[in-house]
Amino acid sequence: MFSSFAKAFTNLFKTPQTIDYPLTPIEQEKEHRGLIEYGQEACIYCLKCEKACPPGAILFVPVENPPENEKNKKGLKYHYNPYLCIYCSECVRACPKPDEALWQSNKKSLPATKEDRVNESWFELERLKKQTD
Amino acid sequence: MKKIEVSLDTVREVIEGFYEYKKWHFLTLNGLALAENKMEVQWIFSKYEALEETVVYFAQIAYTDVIPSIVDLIPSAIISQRELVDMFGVQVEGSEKGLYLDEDSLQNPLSGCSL
Amino acid sequence: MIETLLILFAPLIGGLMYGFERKLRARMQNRQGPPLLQPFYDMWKLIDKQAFIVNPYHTILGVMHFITLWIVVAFIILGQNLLYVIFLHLLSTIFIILAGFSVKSIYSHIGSNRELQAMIAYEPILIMVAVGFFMKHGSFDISVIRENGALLASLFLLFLAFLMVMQIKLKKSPFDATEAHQEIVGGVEVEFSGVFFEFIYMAKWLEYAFVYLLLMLFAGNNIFLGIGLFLGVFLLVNLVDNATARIKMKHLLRIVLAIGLTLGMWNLIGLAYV
Amino acid sequence: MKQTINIPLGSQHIALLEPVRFKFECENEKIIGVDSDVGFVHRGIERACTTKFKFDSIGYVVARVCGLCAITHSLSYTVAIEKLLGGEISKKAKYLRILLLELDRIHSHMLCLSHTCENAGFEAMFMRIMGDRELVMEIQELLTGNRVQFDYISIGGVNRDLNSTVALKIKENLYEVKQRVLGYMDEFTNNWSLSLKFKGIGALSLDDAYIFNAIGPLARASGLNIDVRNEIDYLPFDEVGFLMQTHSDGDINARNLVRLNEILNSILMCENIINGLPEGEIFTKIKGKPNGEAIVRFEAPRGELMYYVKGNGTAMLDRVRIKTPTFASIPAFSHIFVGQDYADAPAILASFDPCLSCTAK
Repeated sequence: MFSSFAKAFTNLFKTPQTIDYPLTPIEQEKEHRGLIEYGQEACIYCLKCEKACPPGAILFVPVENPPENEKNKKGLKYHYNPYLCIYCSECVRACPKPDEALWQSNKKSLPATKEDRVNESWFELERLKKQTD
Repeated sequence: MKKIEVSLDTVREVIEGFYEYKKWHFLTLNGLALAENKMEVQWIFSKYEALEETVVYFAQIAYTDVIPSIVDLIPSAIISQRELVDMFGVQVEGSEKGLYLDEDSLQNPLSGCSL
Repeated sequence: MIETLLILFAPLIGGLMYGFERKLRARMQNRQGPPLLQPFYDMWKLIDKQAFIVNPYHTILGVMHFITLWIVVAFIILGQNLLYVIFLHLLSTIFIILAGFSVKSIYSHIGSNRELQAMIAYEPILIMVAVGFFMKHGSFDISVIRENGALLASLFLLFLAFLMVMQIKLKKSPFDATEAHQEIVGGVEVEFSGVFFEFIYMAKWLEYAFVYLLLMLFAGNNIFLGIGLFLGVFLLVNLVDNATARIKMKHLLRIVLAIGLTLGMWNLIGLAYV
Repeated sequence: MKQTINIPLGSQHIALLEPVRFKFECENEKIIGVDSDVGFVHRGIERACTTKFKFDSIGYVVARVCGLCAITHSLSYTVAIEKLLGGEISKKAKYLRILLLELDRIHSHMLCLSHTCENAGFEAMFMRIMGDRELVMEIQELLTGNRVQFDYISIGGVNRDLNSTVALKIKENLYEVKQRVLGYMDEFTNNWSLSLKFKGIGALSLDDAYIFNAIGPLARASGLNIDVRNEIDYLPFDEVGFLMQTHSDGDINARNLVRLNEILNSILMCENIINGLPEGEIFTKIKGKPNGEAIVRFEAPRGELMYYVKGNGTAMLDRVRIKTPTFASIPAFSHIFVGQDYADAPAILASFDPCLSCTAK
């Protein structure tokens, strides 16, 4: 009891452990597992990441006008849903060209707002994917 | 893991003869949906302070069968029995429905036949 | 004039004290804590909430609790009879207890029960404090007490007993079983909502004013001793709050009655014969 | 006239931020009967594991059963699959798995201790332990990349290697945690008000612990020698210095002391692992599709966790059965409450360290 008493008193003269959060930003660890980032130029469209992703947060869906990449034969486009992603980095481990085509950053995803339309537009992509399979 | 087959009529006697409460630890009651409207019920035990000694008693039953209760032998079995009732929709003596699932949720989610 | 202003702003002063205390407590726990004016922001937010009346008696009794407490504080500031003050304060507590019993919530009932038991524990000590002042000055008038010298030394045992009462009245560990938000979710105040909860919230601030004003009486006309006493006890109350867990009602009754009454009795006997 | 009152605790209650309801039948404040309901948020994870996901991603699915013992869930599942596939993982991966398992146990026990203090009305101690818990969370983030959902285990090994700077940081922080834990030990044994709240309250006798199949710290506090770390052979716990911690009183205080001693033992194990980490690969590729059935048990912070996995030679599994510790202890919980004061109920409940997100899986 007396040690707590003394501790409470000495804590008065220490800097608090908590920070003024929105004003003082949190330091992000370098190795923090954050958002997945994609380099279109290096991608060989093997679709290994899509198969490896447990929640299905990466989808390759055909587009009308195929992007300028000669390896992309079927006209696929990479889509990534950061709100579905669990940041497990299975995709990066599955990728044959990690660090160039697919890598993990330490950025955190921002909270989704209504404008992001994460649900409806994503469901649309999932439907499209099902049709092409 | 040692698997021993029992029938529903004898399971109570077998467990009564086998279970010593200071020697065996009752793990749980497990259900497993099989083909042709059948399911397997498993009573899983492990031995205290022994390396990897698990004993499984199992019985293959139809969904309409009534599973005898072992709550009077092992009081803590009640919670697994009620889970089995909720998840598979089988009947276990003295165990009611409704501890895990609400009335308006999907019923018997793990049973192979009702969906 | 000053007295009128003090009376008018008594709840606000109590609120500031409460805000400062939250800050102090946070620092004792190594946290930043809320801003100083957080209690007033809370009040502002509560205005927006829907005020739900469980039953009219409950609400009226809650408001009465607040008004009576304000009158109690006014009486102390005006220097009225100390005994009247203590009994009027008792009345205000009874209002909130009745309010607690008037609804169906079981938490509210248990809270009222505990409030009653706590009253049994601390009320005799408050009366003994008043008797102690009477034996020294021959009068219960607070104005008389304020005009004479400090009685901290001669009423020291009663002062110690009074410290225990403070812990109960301010709802601080170890004697905060009446509120006990992990057990009974705040006890008597659980069914108040919206603007009516504001009265209960302000009553809490007034309770601060009441308790610390009574404490200052021990310093008599010595202002510096009064301020020192206030600051020291303020710190002590919070340090004890940060060093103890909440004890149960039966332990509270036993400890406060056994130790508090004994200390008070010895002090009174001492005053009578020495 | 009605002689008893019914006091509900939950399904939403300040003392327990999880959806469980206990209904106490009380005489004054003495509890004479308990009724519990746990099925508020059934999430159907067992079914999802056999219908929605392939076996190689289920490790990440079951990690979401519980935030506090996520590592134990994914580890149990992964070991079960490794058993079915017949692969052997490297010794270094095994050591790293134990390292994270024990770090997880440290922070989970600290959370439980702080919660017990808070429910006993000791807010300062709650803040103190929670603040110190950050030391462990920090090294967990350094090691795995995340504070809570580690996603560290994969079939065949672990996902990240331990480099020397992280190892040094872990040792530093664990040394600090050890000093703090010794400080709590003093507080829990010597604080007068905590002894009123904890000593002799919520006791479970050894015989009852056997009868109700109590597990985890709850059973060990009653003197029952059950610790799955002692009963399994797939991870080398005996090599890294595991010692079973028991107590004989069975009350809240005993549970707290068992947890504190386990934290100290876990710190020792972590230090041993870092000092004697073998060389080798952290990942071995294991190929195939699971076939057959396996039972795997692990000691989660709350007690024994059991996984039953049955595969049929395809990518989809036949059955994943998760037996979580809290689920198995509910009969023991209900038994302990009878005869106690309602005023003690929140503290008793917190001392069980219930995890309802495990129960409603």
